[in-house]
Amino acid sequence: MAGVKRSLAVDLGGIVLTTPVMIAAGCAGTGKELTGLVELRKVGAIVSRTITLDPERGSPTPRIAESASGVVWSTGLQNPGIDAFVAEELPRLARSGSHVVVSIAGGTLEEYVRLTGALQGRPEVSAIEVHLSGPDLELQRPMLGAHVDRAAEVAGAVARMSMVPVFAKLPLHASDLPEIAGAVVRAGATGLTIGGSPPALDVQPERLRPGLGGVTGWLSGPALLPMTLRAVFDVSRAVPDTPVIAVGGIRTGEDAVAAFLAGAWAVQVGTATLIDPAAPVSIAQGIVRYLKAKGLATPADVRSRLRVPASFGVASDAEEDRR
Amino acid sequence: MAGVKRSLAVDLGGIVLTTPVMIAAGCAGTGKELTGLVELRKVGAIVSRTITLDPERGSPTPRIAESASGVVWSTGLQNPGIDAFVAEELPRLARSGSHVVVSIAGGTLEEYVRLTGALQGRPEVSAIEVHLSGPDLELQRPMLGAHVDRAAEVAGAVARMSMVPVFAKLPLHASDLPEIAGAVVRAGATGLTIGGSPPALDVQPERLRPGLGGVTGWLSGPALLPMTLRAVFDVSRAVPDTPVIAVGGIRTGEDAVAAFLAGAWAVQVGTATLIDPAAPVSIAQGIVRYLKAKGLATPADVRSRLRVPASFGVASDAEEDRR
Amino acid sequence: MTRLRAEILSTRKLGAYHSLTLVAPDIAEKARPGQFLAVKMPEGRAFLLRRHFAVHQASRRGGWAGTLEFVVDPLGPGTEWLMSVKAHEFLEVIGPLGTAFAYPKRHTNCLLVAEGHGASSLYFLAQELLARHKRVDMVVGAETLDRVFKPIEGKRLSQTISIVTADGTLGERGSVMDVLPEMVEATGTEVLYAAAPSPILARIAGFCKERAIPAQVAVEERMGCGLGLCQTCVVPVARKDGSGYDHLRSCVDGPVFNPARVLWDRWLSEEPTMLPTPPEGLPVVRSWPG
Amino acid sequence: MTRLRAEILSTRKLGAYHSLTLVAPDIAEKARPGQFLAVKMPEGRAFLLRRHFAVHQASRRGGWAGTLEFVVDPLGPGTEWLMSVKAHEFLEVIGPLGTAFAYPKRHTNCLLVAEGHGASSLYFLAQELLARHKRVDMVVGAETLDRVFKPIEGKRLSQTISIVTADGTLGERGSVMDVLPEMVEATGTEVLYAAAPSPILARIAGFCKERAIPAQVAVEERMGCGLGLCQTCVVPVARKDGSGYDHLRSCVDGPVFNPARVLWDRWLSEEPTMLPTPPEGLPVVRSWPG
Ligand SMILES: Cc1cc2nc3c(=O)[nH]c(=O)nc-3n(C[C@H](O)[C@H](O)[C@H](O)COP(=O)(O)OP(=O)(O)OC[C@H]3O[C@@H](n4cnc5c(N)ncnc54)[C@H](O)[C@@H]3O)c2cc1C
Ligand SMILES: Cc1cc2nc3c(=O)[nH]c(=O)nc-3n(C[C@H](O)[C@H](O)[C@H](O)COP(=O)(O)OP(=O)(O)OC[C@H]3O[C@@H](n4cnc5c(N)ncnc54)[C@H](O)[C@@H]3O)c2cc1C
Ligand SMILES: Cc1cc2nc3c(=O)[nH]c(=O)nc-3n(C[C@H](O)[C@H](O)[C@H](O)COP(=O)(O)O)c2cc1C
Ligand SMILES: Cc1cc2nc3c(=O)[nH]c(=O)nc-3n(C[C@H](O)[C@H](O)[C@H](O)COP(=O)(O)O)c2cc1C
Ligand code: FES
Ligand code: FES
Repeated sequence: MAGVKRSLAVDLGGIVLTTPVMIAAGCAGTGKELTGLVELRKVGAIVSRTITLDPERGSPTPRIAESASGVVWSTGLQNPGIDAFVAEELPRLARSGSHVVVSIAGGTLEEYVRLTGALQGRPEVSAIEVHLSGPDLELQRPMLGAHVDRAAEVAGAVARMSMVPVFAKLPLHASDLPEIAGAVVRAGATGLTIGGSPPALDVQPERLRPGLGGVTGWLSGPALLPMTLRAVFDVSRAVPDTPVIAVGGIRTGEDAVAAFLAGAWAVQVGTATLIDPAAPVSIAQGIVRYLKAKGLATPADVRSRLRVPASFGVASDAEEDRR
Repeated sequence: MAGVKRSLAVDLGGIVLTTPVMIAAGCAGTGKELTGLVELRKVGAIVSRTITLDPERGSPTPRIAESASGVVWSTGLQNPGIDAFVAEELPRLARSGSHVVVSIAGGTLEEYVRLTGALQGRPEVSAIEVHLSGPDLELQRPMLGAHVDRAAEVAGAVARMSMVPVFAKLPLHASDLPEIAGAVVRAGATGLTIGGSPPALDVQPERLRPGLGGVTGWLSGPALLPMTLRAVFDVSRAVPDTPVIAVGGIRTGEDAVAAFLAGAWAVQVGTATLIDPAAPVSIAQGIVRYLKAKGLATPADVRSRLRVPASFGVASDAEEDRR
Repeated sequence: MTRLRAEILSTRKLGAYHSLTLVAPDIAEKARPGQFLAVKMPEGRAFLLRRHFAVHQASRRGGWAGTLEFVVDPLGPGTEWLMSVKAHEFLEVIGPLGTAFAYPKRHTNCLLVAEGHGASSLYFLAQELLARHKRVDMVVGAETLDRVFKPIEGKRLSQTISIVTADGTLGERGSVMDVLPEMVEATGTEVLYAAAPSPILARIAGFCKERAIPAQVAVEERMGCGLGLCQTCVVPVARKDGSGYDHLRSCVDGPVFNPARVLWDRWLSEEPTMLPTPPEGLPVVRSWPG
Repeated sequence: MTRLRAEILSTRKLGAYHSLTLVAPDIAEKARPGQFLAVKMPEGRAFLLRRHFAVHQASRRGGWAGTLEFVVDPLGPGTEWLMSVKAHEFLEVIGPLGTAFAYPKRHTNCLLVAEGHGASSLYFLAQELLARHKRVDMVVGAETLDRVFKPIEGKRLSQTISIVTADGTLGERGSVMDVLPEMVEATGTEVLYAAAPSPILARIAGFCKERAIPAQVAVEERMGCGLGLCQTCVVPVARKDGSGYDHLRSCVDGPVFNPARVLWDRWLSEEPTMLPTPPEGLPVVRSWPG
């Protein structure tokens, strides 16, 4: 096992994870639930559910429905608010023995700043993940993180205040993703989590109703993997040498390796953890099997090593080749 | 059958389809292939493969790979160019007995204009679908249709020149989709096709290579359905009374009805047609079964009838409800 | 709570239902009435999430020691798949999960009210109550004959039983609510237990409140995990201090709840109260539903 | 071309392969060597596309009249599922699809070169050639013993046969290319037919060009439909007028091609020539790969 840990360790701009497999935001419970179901010290890091300034009671039920190889969900970011979180949940999460990444979301710049302040100097916090898929109440836009300047402004403010690494979780489906990624990193973010689930809707024709009590939701699960790999591929080439964490549809060691090849430094696992709480560990074991089979030492040996031609992304003979 | 046709007919701002089920662009061959496999006169319309000004030889192979409940593909829009298309393929398509919608794509505004010109006065053309997911060579942007003004400029130019209805096929994953939709319709587009496949990447860890010869591709298939329904839902509420055609993951009559409930006037079927060329007809039959069971006369009776509360989209007691 | 690969010992058709018996000593040892199992679905399918089933029988002693039985009510792809699995195949299950029914200390007269597959967990409860020398009476309802769960066993387990079907194919025609009052009178009910679809539970809750009968109900809300990880399975429950209510996870804080504290109207109102991305023009308000 | 639900008459293990025989008169009637079938995958799985298999046997007369046989080489989920289907279950198939091998008019001496499951279609071809009084010789290759397809039948169908395995477990150790020259000499080959993985076909093509031996090869490229609808299965083929090349659909214009006209290097070069969205800074060029 020691060998495994040695070979899988990854440094994400400051925090060193024993394995590059984390549990995604909102899929790890509140600290106690996973005990006995998975060896948490073998999990690279746990991302907390997303925390807001005030308590959020969240969406009505049903909060989850199934789609082809995916789930449509909306919890409405149910959480106790930052103060109760820091007082009760954070210490519990830390006891798991794994790194704790705290996910935060605000509706205004000020809220993000105050959330970061509330986490300052808390030894249990290994890193902060900035949730940017929610509405922008100041600029009255449906998705704050979909806009280059705004995403950079918010992530930058959090990064400047934070003593720990800051990862911006960018919406997977933002049209200008590589551009947003570049701006966010220039603004000071340590790295990027690619990415937040795309908006979705489940409809139940029989009842003429939405499948979720909150009507709309987000898409998660294996259905997303090709979009995740593509977003990671584009982003990692736009901001080389920046830690990129892939999330969206990762279920097996092979999926994780695919993400590394596309440019990811680590992966997060959400839906797969809900289905099999031991998934983060078996995924890590799958990565080890792959590295062994290929005679490689660490995930970094495959990172961004997807074999594409030198000509790639350069005009070259494309014009000639058309007809 | 007459009854079926009567009940399923839909008027998309000028063209009347006998059924609201069309075959999506690039999934209907070149005119001959479907004969014997499906009764084409029972298919609402056939969208051609996307046609460019000059011949496109397209991507290297492999051009398709599978993902969880989806396919990742890239044909590079292989096509013979508009002149050869109009001379040979268009008449063949028209002989199918179904409406022919011609899909066009350009890299510059001028190309779109010239493509539209080449189709003017051709009786075989029932409508034009404007592919907007390609790169913008003038403004040097990776995706022309992802930008409000540009999408509107191009779609508007085509609409002004065209004698037949014009449908703008907007990228499913564009962050500002409802805004783009509004602008495109104001610019003169008859309706919208929601939407173009999102960018994707297939990776084969074993070979350390992309699954596609062209490296990157697009995601299609059932995996997309919840994103499609959501995009249709948002767009149809942004531009009420505008014909919206849903495409992305539709495979059954139930899926089609779900799209109608979300706001679609008609649906297109791509991947499902590749798997079962009779799918467009069995989907139409499934819609009829649903309408019968619910005692409804036409798909319009369920259009945008998803049961959501009156309060929906209004501030109401949301603030109160949070804690 | 244990996660294990359990061999299927036997499968049985019970009217419209299907019962599966697993070899799962670690779970059987701990399982109590009201608790449930999370059953993994097969690989390579288009549906992913575990399916959840109340424990119908957990044998600790005798010939069946170490076995665990649950009952499947066919509904969609997951339950249909479970109808097709055969003896000696294996299922990946986690359990026992959630809260169990509490046994009465002072009281003796217990009325168990079940609709449809809800009877599965209540028959298990009946055994445990009888073992504790309580009086057990039952109301068992269903739409029709073949959905009345094991009527013979129901009779065996109860002092008196009232069976009702919506179409009158077995017992009286009607719903459990029609016979509830007279059964309560007749049996001198001191404590009521119920497992049924939530709209019926809501009416039972109202009834118990009126009559001031202490009660416990087992709810079913859609679950993403069943393990307390995802907060999708919540039920609105009033705070003890009356300062409002919380969305409690029915997989860890339930599925057994005190019906008096559940905000039934809020939970079951089909009026969504969250706000989606508004159409152009409308104000963007605080909400996180995507 | 017909689409039908065909009953599986029998399944057979053939070394590493699996053979399925269907009752499909309409297809069997028309199918010719080189053509293939598109087999639908089951509902509810995470994989969607039809899988494609060369016709191994299409019986028009005798006791087996109306039956159709194809051979499955296990590779991934689809072929694994096909290894599990049983007699009397049904498959949804479309066929016969694509172009067939043309029979020589003037020439008599035919050499059939197969690697792995490629032999499946060539044995069918051999029968048809023999029925036309042609001389049939064979080269059959595989990695190892159990992947040599039906060696006995190969011997029965050919005047002379040369079997080669990469590990020497059957016949000579080596590849089909090692024995090709001497077989051509020994048998006075006038026409060559081949079905093998494309890298081997590329080398065979070079060999035939050198020796000016007319040849036909059956290729396998990934297919979205197999019906000519989607343009995913293309192969670069030189135009007759020499003005360049076209991407021809191997499902309708193939799978049987004249190897002299296929641009093997361009087809098989693992260097992608299309351009993805460039990283920031790089110019956006004309390309539609997403
Ligand atoms: C605590 C608990 C105990 C249960 N006990 C039993 C039992 O003993 N016997 C039995 O037959 N069923 C029981 N159910 C309901 C059972 O879990 C669902 O009927 C089953 O998951 C349906 O899956 P499906 O694929 O067949 O149907 P689908 O409708 O395709 O399921 C789709 C999704 O919705 C969820 N879902 C659907 N219906 C329900 C429901 N009523 N409650 C919760 N989730 C649902 C499924 O888990 C799945 O995630 C219980 C549910 C819960 C929460
Ligand atoms: C014209 C033609 C004839 C064929 N004849 C035979 C035959 O007689 N016997 C046999 O065993 N196989 C044959 N194949 C290959 C067979 O279709 C694939 O091995 C099979 O589809 C793999 O599916 P899978 O799910 O097991 O593997 P996967 O790798 O999971 O398949 C994933 C996807 O890739 C495609 N694919 C994978 N390998 C190939 C391949 N070599 N060629 C084309 N598509 C591929 C699959 O169809 C599927 O869409 C033929 C292929 C073609 C195109
Ligand atoms: C039930 C559920 C709850 C989630 N809650 C959150 C959350 O609170 N904050 C967040 O940023 N992401 C949340 N996510 C998204 C996941 O973190 C992850 O980005 C997404 O599910 C895609 O990964 P997956 O395919 O591995 O699930 C949630 C996902 C699910 C399924
Ligand atoms: C093989 C293939 C080729 C396609 N070619 C085109 C095309 O030329 N132009 C276009 O606008 N869309 C094209 N599409 C996208 C489809 O038109 C459709 O938008 C997409 O596949 C989603 O629908 P589906 O899930 O029903 O397949 C293609 C899709 C596939 C699978
Ligand atoms: S189902 Fe996941 S927390 Fe209850
Ligand atoms: S596989 Fe679709 S055109 Fe050949």
